Amino acid sequence: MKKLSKSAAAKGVLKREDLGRLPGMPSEKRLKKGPVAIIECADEFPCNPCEAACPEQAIRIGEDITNLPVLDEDKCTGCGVCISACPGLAIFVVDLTYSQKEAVVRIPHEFLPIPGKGEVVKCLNREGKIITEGGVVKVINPKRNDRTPVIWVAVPREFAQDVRAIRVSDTG
Amino acid sequence: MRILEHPILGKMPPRKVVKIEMEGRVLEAFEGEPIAAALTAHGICVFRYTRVRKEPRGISCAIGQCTDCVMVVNGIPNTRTCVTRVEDGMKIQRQE
Amino acid sequence: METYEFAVVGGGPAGMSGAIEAAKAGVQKIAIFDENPTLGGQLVKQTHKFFGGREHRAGKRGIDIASAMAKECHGLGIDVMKDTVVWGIFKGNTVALYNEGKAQRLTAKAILLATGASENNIACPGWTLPGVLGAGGIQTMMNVHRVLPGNRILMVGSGNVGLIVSYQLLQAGAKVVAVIDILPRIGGYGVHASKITRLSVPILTSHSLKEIIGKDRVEAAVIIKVDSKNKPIPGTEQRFDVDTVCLSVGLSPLAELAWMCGCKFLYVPELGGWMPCRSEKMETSVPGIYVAGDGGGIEEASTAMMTGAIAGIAVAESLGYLTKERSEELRKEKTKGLDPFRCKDFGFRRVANEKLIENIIGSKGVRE
Amino acid sequence: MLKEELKRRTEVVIIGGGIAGCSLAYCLAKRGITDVVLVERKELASESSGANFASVMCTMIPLRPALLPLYSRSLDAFPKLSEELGRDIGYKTPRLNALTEEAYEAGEKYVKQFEELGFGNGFRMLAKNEINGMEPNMVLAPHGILDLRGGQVNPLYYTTALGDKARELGVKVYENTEVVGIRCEKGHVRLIATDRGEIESTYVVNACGAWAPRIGAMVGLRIPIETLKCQVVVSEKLTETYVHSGSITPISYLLADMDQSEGRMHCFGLYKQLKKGELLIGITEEPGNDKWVTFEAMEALARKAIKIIPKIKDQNVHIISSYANLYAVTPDRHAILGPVDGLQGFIMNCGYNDYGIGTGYGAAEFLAEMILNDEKSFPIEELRFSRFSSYH
Repeated sequence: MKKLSKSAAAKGVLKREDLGRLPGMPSEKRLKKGPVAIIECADEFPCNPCEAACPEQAIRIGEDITNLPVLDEDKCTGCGVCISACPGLAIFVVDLTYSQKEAVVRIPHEFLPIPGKGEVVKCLNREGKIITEGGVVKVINPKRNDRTPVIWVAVPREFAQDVRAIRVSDTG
Repeated sequence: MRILEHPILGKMPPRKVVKIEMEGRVLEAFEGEPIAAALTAHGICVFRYTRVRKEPRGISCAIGQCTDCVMVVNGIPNTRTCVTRVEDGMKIQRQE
Repeated sequence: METYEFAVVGGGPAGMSGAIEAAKAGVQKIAIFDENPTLGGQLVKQTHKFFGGREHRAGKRGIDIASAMAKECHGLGIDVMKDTVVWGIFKGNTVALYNEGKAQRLTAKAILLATGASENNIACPGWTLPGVLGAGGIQTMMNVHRVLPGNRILMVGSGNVGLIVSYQLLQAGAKVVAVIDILPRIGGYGVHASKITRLSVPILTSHSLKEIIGKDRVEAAVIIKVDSKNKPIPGTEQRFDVDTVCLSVGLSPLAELAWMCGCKFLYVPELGGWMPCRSEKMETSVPGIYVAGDGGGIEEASTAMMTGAIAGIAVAESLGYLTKERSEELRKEKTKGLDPFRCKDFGFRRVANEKLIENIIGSKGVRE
Repeated sequence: MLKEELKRRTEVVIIGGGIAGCSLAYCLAKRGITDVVLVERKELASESSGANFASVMCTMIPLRPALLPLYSRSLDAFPKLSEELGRDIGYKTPRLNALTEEAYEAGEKYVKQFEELGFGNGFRMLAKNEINGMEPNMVLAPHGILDLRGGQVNPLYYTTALGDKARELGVKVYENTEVVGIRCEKGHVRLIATDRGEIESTYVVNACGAWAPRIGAMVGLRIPIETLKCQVVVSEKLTETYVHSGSITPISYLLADMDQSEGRMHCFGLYKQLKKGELLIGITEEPGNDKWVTFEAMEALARKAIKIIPKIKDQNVHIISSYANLYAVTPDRHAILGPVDGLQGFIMNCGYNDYGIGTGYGAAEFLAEMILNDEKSFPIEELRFSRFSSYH
């Protein structure tokens, strides 16, 4: 993998410019086609549940489980099973085709309260800054997710690659 | 502060309430929880004062290793409160 | 005196794995001793999902791994003695126990020391104040006993423990004002850092704890920036009004029993300090005494499971329940599970473990 | 860490950094003899001097008059030593010996002997039950002997304080340095060889406790010292005072009481509480040359202790550690001190049995004076090595 930005190396927090260097990042072209997984995993540590979870075999890590996950963007259907399977909560699904103005970002959210459909939540970027508001489109929390609910938030399209967390109330 | 609801651990299951006495103050505690947890839930954080310099001490490791949280429990000093479970009517004092 | 085939001290991931592997191989009388009221060791407070592969039970939460393993122990007929302190191991593999006010003894043909670790501290003015807790201590209070020892927390140390506990504090409803680390880069994995940064917790690298202020408990903490030589830079102090300072500055193995057995030790700072030397089968220099998990070198819960399993397999072989070939085969499988945790950024762990193995060759236990 | 360069030539080499060696180093330095080297295989007070029963006492059964001058000079020094050394050595008096009705007479006789030997103001028979008033937490026989100046010191603080002070005064102390040989020429010692190099010296002092025979063998002497293993258990720090006097023997050695014997092990009741609050519960004795603690000893000590101090059980006192040390026992239970006939410059300072802490300092004063005056004699003839004529 190519070198990450200084901030990513020192603080583990990816910048937008780092994303292109990750083998788990889909191309612009693929993003425009519909929902797809964004694997923001830049640490070479032993971990492979995402590979095992993907029903389409679209994530490959291989024999050496310290390899970074590689996304096969053609196979990925954007189903989002990998979101809650990732122990590092580093996988998101972005759907740029949600509407003309809005994209949907699917975010793992292990906090209380869990927002309801239609609720407006604050949206935060990777640095924890509130950058916009978003409407909750869907909340997915089946048993398989093992207490990692996935929240679908509709946000203005330009924020789709920045929104990575939500805040439901001021205390949350 | 008790964590009544938790995103992973869920709702706190109902537990039997017992009464303990901390230097004359009667406190409610859950049966089977360590003394240190019960005191923390009631906002008590000074568990003892050191012998020579009279400095306050509280919980540090919470697993019985460090002995910072020892108190006089039912008259017995040096009791590790993080691993000693509460019993109804237990009398607890700060140690000096 | 009662006699066991295999006595396991410590019912955490290493101890349980050892007991399970031995039992699976047919070892008959196995006992696990643990001073806590439940099996699981420190897994019982790990509410997050674990890394690793299938053999490390990856993707499962620590709390669930603990209960699954405990269930397996019960299913295999392993004697579990909870609330039981092992306070000594004497000549002839005699294990001294303390349980419900009584001291007693038993002997075992093989003993696995899977005693885990204790948390390190760092000293600065005010570090003894109530409200200064170890990261593991806070985790125990909030995730096991379900009380929150504070509302506004400064986390010291950005290793995985510091980052994960910060995240868990947020889950429990506390405010983490910052995570600081004296080093110029975080110690833990980027994904753990990302989880808290995107929830507005700042990570301040190249910062050290200067002072903790308070009368009867923590009221504030002062941090200071450090230069490239870790020297504080005057004038860069920053004060946080917090009620709790959480120390996450490493672990030290609890190796007292290994010392008491007369095991040969080597100073290996990469693994946490003085470590008992052992063979690749995790047997120490004293025949019949095995070590596994953090008590034999600070690594991770996943490696603890593997080293525990390796010890359990070796015990089964030494007691005649496994052929040499079968044991070798099983051990290789488990060793393979260790490799990913001892490569790349963590390659130093492999080197350190090899040092311990090299130093046992030709050495004999002091005692027997 | 880089070790300092060894001194190549010196006046006195002391082998052994226990109470015998450290006392002598200090007593020499105090008298202006600072061209002295102390070599210690481990660190100061690493063996029996650092972990023992901390008793300030002379041997008790039977009374050994030859040792009394050593004891006497030590007792004169103890009250002043903390100040002199600049560190609290933990000296605490008195020492009590409880006596049963049957032993009363023997006790009286014993005290009388001390009086005759000039210790009249040091010992006194207690009135009946007086001892119970002094030690209200203990179950004791009604009679007792009060040893006003006996009691306890903290042996670790005491030994290291002596060594450190000697160092401060100019003595070279080489720790982690092992003596591997001694060279003699024409009936004189000439140098010692260590694992770090050789040191020439006029005097070589054998202050090696249980390991003294090993050093003796290097110069062809067979030193008749055997080891006796002694175990002690230690309680947690107690906030209350359980034991008031410096040291107490609930049933005196006078009776040679050895109940609770398990095989070859004898369990004596001996108790003291250190200044920081820990109870020392002693002691067991058994033949042995290892320092592993045993369950049997801990159990025997604990069982005896809760009979004598019931509060230990009532208050749920925890035992937090235990240790074993080795007595260097001589056939006649007397120390081996002074020069050795036929080997000029070789000086014995060993064989202290169970009274090294109580008498080592006094012995060092005698030995220091001897070296200072360049006398080849030692005033206490009975303690010289030559009494074991068959051994060299």
